[in-house]
Amino acid sequence: MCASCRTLSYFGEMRVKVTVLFFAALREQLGRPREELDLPSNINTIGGLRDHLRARGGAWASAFAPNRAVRAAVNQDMAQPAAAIKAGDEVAFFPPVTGG
Amino acid sequence: MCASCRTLSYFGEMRVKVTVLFFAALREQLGRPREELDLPSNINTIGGLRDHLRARGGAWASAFAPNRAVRAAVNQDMAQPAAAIKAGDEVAFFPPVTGG
Amino acid sequence: MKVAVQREDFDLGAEVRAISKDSKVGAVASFVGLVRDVRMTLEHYPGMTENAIRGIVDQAASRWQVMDCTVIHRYGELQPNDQIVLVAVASAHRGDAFAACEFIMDYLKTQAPFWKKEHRAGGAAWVEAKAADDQAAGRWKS
Amino acid sequence: MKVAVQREDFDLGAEVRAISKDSKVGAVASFVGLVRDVRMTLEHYPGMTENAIRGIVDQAASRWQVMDCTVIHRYGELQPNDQIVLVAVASAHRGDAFAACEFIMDYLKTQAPFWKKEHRAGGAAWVEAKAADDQAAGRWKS
Repeated sequence: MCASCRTLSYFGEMRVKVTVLFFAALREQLGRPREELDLPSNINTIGGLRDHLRARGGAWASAFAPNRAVRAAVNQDMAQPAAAIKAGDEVAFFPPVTGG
Repeated sequence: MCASCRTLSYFGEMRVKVTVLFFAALREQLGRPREELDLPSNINTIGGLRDHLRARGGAWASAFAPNRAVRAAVNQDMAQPAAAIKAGDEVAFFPPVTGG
Repeated sequence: MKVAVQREDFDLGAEVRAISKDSKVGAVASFVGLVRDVRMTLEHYPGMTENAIRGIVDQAASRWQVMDCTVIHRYGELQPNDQIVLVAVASAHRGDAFAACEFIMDYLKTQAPFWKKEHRAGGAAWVEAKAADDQAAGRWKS
Repeated sequence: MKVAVQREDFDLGAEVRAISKDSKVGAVASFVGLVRDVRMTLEHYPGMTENAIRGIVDQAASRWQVMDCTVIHRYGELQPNDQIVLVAVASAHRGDAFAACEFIMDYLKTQAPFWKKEHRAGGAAWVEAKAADDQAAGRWKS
């Protein structure tokens, strides 16, 4: 974990900086390819981050609706919902892949 | 069956003319790539012809020994020992194939 | 082992020749995927893509006798009949070459971060993933 | 469907391109068999060979979705690293292309009348057929 990624918020609460990337239909629907996030430290799994993003409502609520198939990667490795995320990680969300 | 392929021998016995081809190790062992045969009409299967050739003795006995794997074709189609042969047929004997 | 993720087209013949030079290679199985009727854009995840493909190739090489292997996957704008992906596997034996080649393709389809967007007369649409692809990849687990 | 039995070498890239032109083709699986360390002579049964290969290709086309197919098998004198055989199958789908290509190779190995004679320092010897090849062809019967 990089020291600069872990910061204290105004309230003294521990925050975790991560980069979140979005691809394909998800990128278009959310109107952005990436975002730098400063997460409360209780959001420490892929599943937790997904819930956190869904709670923003609007396009976020539908993009991350429970019935939407969304895949994730942590630091460029495919990751399951239970996978841990920590400060400095590169997290990506995307639809099931369709290459080949 | 072509009329000219079926002939009567000196003794009035029915004879069946076939062309027999030999390939690869069998061709080398028997010292010939082909032979025109005038068979007694009771030799009318691949298995029967094989026994007939083995009975010549010498190289023929070892080339067609029961423990030698020999494959056959009739008119350029793979054939089993029970397959019929008739006048005018092209019969081939060869080792198991090794192409590809 | 060569892995390339590129916009440019590739040359199957040249790629297969390049992995066939060792005189112990007796078999090269290869696969080319092509764009069918519809113009498309292929998006990918730069950085992850090559790593994911290398991981798939390493798995194949641990399961079968693989002497050399080339995987090329294109991205960007592609026209009907364009080549999309090449997988070529050289081995001493044909069974290993075929199995490793098909395994790599099946895993590419479910594990490599590429997404196809088709441009039809009615508009553009992202291609939906197929359950059949998950099944194809899943059968190698047995 | 193209079947050729020839002394001349072949060009994998050109052969695959030739069967990839239809825009409904989405997948081409191909296989090249090569001479390994030893110089060899390939004998065949002229006339039967092409018929046997056509029979094998027809069987494959009746079992899988095959849009086009090319099989080329060489005979005569071959040097180490020379190409011996090419099988290429074009289909809409990769599963069909792979299965038909491997099926054709497995059946070629047991049904097409070719015989290899290897020329080693110690002398020339005919290659023995492998039980593994019969097993490989047999598994398609299930």
